[in-house]
Amino acid sequence: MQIDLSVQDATKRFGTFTAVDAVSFEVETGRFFSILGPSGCGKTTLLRMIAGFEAPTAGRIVIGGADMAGIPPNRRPANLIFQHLALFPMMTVAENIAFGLKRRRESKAAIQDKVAAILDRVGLPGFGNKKIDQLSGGQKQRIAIARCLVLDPAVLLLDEPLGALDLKLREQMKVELKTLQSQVGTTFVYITHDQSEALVMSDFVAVMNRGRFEQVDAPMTLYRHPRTPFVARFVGESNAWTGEVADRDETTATLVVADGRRFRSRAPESLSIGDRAELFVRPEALILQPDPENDRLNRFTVTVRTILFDGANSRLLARWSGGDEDVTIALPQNRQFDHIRAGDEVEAGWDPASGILFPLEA
Amino acid sequence: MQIDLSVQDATKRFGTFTAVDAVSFEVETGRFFSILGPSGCGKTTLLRMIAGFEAPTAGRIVIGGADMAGIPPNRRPANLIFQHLALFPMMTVAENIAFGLKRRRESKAAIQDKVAAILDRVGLPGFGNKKIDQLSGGQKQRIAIARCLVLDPAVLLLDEPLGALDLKLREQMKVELKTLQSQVGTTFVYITHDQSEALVMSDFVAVMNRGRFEQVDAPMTLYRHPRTPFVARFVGESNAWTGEVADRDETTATLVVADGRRFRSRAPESLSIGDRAELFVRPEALILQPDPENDRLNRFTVTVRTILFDGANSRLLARWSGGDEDVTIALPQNRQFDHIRAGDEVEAGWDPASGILFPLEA
Amino acid sequence: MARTSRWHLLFFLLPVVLWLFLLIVLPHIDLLVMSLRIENDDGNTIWSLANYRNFFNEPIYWRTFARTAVYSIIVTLITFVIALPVAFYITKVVAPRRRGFLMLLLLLPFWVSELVRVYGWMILLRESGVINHLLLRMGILDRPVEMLYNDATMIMGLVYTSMLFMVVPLVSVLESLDDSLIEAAYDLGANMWTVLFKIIIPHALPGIVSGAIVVFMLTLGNYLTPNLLGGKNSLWFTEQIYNQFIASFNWNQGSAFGFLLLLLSSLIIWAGLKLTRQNLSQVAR
Amino acid sequence: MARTSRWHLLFFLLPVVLWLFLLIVLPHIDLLVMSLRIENDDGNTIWSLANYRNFFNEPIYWRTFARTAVYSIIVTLITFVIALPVAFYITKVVAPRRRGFLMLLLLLPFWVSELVRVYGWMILLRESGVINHLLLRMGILDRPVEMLYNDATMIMGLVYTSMLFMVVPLVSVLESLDDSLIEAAYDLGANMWTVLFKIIIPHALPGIVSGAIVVFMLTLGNYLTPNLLGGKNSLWFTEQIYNQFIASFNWNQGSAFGFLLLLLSSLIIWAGLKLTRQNLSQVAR
Repeated sequence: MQIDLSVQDATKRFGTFTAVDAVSFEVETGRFFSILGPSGCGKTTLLRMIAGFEAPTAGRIVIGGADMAGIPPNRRPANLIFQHLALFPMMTVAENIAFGLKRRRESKAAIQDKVAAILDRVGLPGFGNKKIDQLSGGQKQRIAIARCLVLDPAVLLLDEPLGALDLKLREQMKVELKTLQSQVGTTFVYITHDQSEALVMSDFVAVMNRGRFEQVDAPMTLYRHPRTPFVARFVGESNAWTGEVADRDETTATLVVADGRRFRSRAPESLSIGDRAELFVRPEALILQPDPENDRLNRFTVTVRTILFDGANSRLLARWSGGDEDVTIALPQNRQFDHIRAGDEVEAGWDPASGILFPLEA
Repeated sequence: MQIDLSVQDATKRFGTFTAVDAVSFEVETGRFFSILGPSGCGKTTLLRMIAGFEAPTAGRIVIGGADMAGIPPNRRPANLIFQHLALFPMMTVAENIAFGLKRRRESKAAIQDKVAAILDRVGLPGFGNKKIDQLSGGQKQRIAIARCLVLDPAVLLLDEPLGALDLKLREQMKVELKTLQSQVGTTFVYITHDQSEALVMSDFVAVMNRGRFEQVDAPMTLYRHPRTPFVARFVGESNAWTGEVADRDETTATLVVADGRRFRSRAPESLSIGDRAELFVRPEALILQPDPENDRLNRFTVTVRTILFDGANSRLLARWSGGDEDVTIALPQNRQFDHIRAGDEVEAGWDPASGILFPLEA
Repeated sequence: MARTSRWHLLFFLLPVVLWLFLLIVLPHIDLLVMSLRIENDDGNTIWSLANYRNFFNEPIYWRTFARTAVYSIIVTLITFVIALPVAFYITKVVAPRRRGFLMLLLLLPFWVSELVRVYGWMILLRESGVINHLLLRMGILDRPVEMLYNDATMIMGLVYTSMLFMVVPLVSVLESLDDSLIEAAYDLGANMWTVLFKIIIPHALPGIVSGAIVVFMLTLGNYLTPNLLGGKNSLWFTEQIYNQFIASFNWNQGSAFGFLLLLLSSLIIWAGLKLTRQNLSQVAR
Repeated sequence: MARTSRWHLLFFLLPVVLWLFLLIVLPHIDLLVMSLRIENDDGNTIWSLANYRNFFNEPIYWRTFARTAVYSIIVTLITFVIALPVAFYITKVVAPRRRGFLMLLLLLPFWVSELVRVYGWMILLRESGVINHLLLRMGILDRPVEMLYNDATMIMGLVYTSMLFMVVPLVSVLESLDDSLIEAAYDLGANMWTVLFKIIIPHALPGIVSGAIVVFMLTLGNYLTPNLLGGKNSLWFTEQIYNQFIASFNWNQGSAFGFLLLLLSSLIIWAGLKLTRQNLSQVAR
C-alpha cells in the first residue's frame, strides 16, 4: 500500500526543552491515524511540524513521496483542522470553502461546482450563503472539514477538533467523523488527549508521552496488550498494584504485593524471581462472585464502599477486607448485581490471563 | 429528616423568555442533589436564584427554614462554587479561604485555626502560603470548595465545577467530590450537563429541560425508568423507534414501526391500540446471539457496519438487514464477541421488559 | 437588571453624565449663537451670516481650511501605514513578556510635553543645528539648509504625536484576532498579502476606523505643532481661529471658524464611515 | 521563531525603530547640551550652569514649577475618581450592545479641537456669557461673576480633556476582570466597599497606574488649556518655556526649563510606581 505520510526521526527542541524526540512513523493512504497523549506531550508540536508551521530541529517529513524540508504550509499537500476550527467569521460558508480554491486561481465555475459538491458531501447542501455565526457547533465542524477536503489534500491533520463541543454532540461527531473518513478515503492524522476518541475512530493509535511514541497499534491491541505502564494507565481505567515476583513459570508469575496478598498473572519473559513489578488489572476483568469451580482465578473478598452508578458503565468502589486500597470493579451490564449495597462483602476474582505485568524500573 | 433547601414554584422571566418555569423541589440535609440538563435549559439561572444573584419573578426560596426573598447573596447561608472557580488570584490560598471569615469579623486566631483545619480536610495541609497560579487544576478545585466549606453553609451550590478539567482528572474528581461530600455532610446542589457526573455522584438527580423539571429521582431509577422521552434520550444512550400500537395486554404492547417490524415492549397503561408511540431500547439491553430457548425476546438479524471499540464501553453500529436505520448494540465486557467483524450478520434480541415506551404527542 | 439596581450605579453616573452634557452641548450651542451675531456700526450685536460670508470671500481663510483638511488626511494615512506593522509586531510576533517594553516606547511621546518636544526638534533641525552641522562636516552639504518651517517636517511631527492613538486601537483589535485564522489562511494556500487583505484588515477594520478618527481629529485640531514647525505658507486653520480670538479679539468671527472646523471634521468622518461601511458604535466598541 | 524570519517583519520595523530613536533620543541630548550653554558678554557660547541657577534664584520660576506639579497630581486624582465608576459601568453593568455608544461619548472631546473647545467654555463662562445671564435672571446672583481665569475652571477643563486617557486603560483592565470574582466575593459575605478595595482595585492597578501616568504627563505638558482658562496667578510651567523660546528668544534658558520639566515628570512617575509597587512593563502591558 502507498505511504501518504512518513515521519523519520522528527525532533523539535525549544532551547533545552525537547518537545518531540526522534519520532518516526508511517501512515498508509486512507488510514485514520491518531496520536493520543496528555497535554504537553508534544503531539501538537508534531502536528504543526507536519503542517509546516514549525521547522523540525532534525529529521525528515515526507508527504506523498516528497520531502517537505523548507516547504511552507501554503505549498504543502496537507491541510490542518484547527482546535477551534478557525473558520473566517468575515466570510460566508461558501467563501470560506472557496478560499483555498481561489488561492489556486481556479475558475469561478469550477469553484462554484466544487463548493456545492463538498457541501453535499458533508450533508449541508444549500448552506453556502449562511454566515459562520449562524451555524451550530456540529455544522461548524463539518464546514471546517469541508474547507480542507475541497482542496483534496494528501493528508488531513486534525488538532482535537471535538474538544470544544458539548458532551452529547461529541459522542455523535465521533461516529460521524469516522464514517465521513471511510467515505472520502482521505488519510487522517488526528491528535487528541481523549482515549475514547482515539479508540473509537482510529485504524491505528500512537500513544505519545514526553515527546516520544510509547506504542503504535490498533485500538484493540493497545487496550488489551499495552506495552508500557504509561499506556496501561493512560488508555482505559486500571487497578494497579506494585510487588515482588515470588515465583514464575513459562507464561505466568506470582506477585506478592504490599500487604502480603499473592496474585498470579501472565508475565513477560524478561521478569525474573525477585524483580519488582507493577500489575494492572482492568475493572471489567474483575469478576464478581466468580464460578466456584474455576480454580485458575485469583480470588479475594472486598467490602463495597460505594456504587458509582453510570448506566451501562457502572462500577463498584470496593476495599480489601482489612486493607486501605480502593479497587474499582466494573458492574456487568445485565443488572445481575443490582442487589449489592454499600457495606456488603462480595467475592471477586480475575483470570491470570487478563493481568498485565511490567518490570518496575529501579 | 430536615429540609435544608426548599424551592417553591420558582419562576424567572427575562422579557418574554421564561428561563425557569415554576420549579419546585426540596433537598434534605446532607444530600447530594444534582440538576442535569442541556445548556440553555435554565439550570444556571435556577442556581443563581438560590445563591441570590437573580431575584425570582415569582415563587419562594427557603434555605434552612428562612425565606430568602430580598436577602442579598452576602447574607445567605448558601455558597456558590463558580464554573471557573473564581479564586482570587491576587491573594494566597490562605487569604482566599480566610476571605469569608474576615468579612464575619472573626478573630485572627480563630481564622488561622479554621483555615488550617479546612486545608487538612481537603487534603492540602501546608498549602496556605501558595499562590493560586502555583496550584494544579485539581488543587484549585479543592481550594474553591474549602473556601466555601470553611463558612459552614447550609447549602453548597456547585456550577459545573469539573467542566474545565482534563478528562482523566475529571473522572478522578468525580469520585473525590462524592467522597468529600459524604464526609463533611454538607448539602450539595450540583448542576451539570454531563449525565455521567450527575449519575455517579448524586443521591437525587433532577432532569431539567426548557425551564422545567422533567423528572426527579435516584440515578438508577432515572436511568431505568425515565418518565419522559426527553429523559430517556438525555440520560444514557438509546436506540429509538416510532410506530403504532397494534395490540396490547395488561403490561405489554406490540408496536409496529416504519418498515413493518413488530416489537413487544412493557407499556404504560395510558397507551391504547392505535396510538402512536416512541420506543427506546438501551444499547446494553440488546443481546447478541440470545439464548434460542427464550421465546419472550424480540429477535432480529442485523449487519455489522462498524465496531466502535472503546475498551469496556465498546459498541457495534449495525443495520437492519434491508433497512437503513442504525442500531447501536453494546458489546459485553467478557470479550465473547471478539470474532465479530464489519459486514458480519448477527442475531440480536431484547427482552420486552427492557423496552421503554411513551405515547407520542400528536 | 437586578444587579444594576443593587449596585446603585446610576446614582454615581447621573452627575457624571450631566457634567459631560454641560461641557459638550451647551458650549457648542453657545458657539453657534455667537457665530451668527455681529456688532453693527451702532455697537449693537445683531443676527447675521456675515461671519460665514467672510470665510468664503477671503481666499486665505478657505485655502487654509482646505489645506488643513488634506494634510490631516495625509497624516492619518501615514500614521496608519506605519502603525499597522508595529501593532502586528507587538501583538503577534514578539514574546508577550517583551510586549510591555514596546508599548512603553510608544508611550514615550507623552513623557515630555508636546511643547518641549517640538522645541527639541527645532533645536535639532534649525540652520545652526546639529543635523546641519553633521551634514556639513560629512561634506554632503555645502551650506546649511533650513529644515524647519516646511510641510515635511510638520507632517513628521504630527505623525509622531499621533502614533500612540493609532497603535493602541490596532493592538487591541489585533489581540482579538485568533492566530489560528492567520495560520489557517496560510495553510489553505494564501500568501502574506492575501492574509493581510483578506484576514487581518477585514478583522481590524473597526480598530482602524476608530484609530483613524482619533488621529484625524487630533491632527485637525492641533495647534502647537503646525504653529511652531510649519512655515509661513503652512498655516493651519486652528491658527486662524486663535488669531481671531486673541489677535483680532473678534470672538464672533472666531466662533464661526470654530463651528466650520467642527462641521468639516464631522463631514469627513461621516464620509470615512460610509466608505468603510462601519458605524460609530461598532467602531467605539 | 521560524515565523519571525518568515514574515520578515524586522525588515519593516527597523526603519520605524530607527525613526523613533532619532525623534526621541537625539532631540533630548541636544536639549541637554543647549541648556548647559550660555552666550557670554563677547557673544560666544560657553558651557555654564547659569540657566539652572536662574531657575532657583527666581521665585516665580520654581513656584510655577511646583504649582504645575501639584495641580497635575490633583487633576490626575480627580480624573481617576470620576473615571473608575464610569469604566466599571461601561464594562460590567451596561449591556454590551450599548457599550459602543458610551465609549463614543468619551471620544467626544476629540471631536473638536482643544482650542475650539476651550473657546466654547470661555464664551459660556465669561462675565457676559450665558451662565451668568441665566443666574442673574434666576435671581441667584446680583451681578455677573467672572468664572474664567481661576483654578477651578482650569482644573475642570484639564480633567475633561484627560477623561478618555484614564477610562480606556481602566475599561481594558476591567474587561479582563472575571465577573465571577466580584460575585464570589459578594457571595462570601463582602459588601460593595470590600469588593472595591479587595478585588476591583488590586486587579485594576496596572491599568490605574498606566492611565495615571498618561493623564499626569498630558496635564503637566498641556499648554493651551491652562494658558487660556487659567488666570494671571495660575501660570503653568509650559507658559514659562514658551515665553523663553518665543518672547525672550532665550533658547538656552528654555532648554533648561524643558529639561527640568522632563526630570520632574520622570521623578514623580518613579515615585508613583514605587508607591504602588508596579513596574513600567507591567503597566504598559
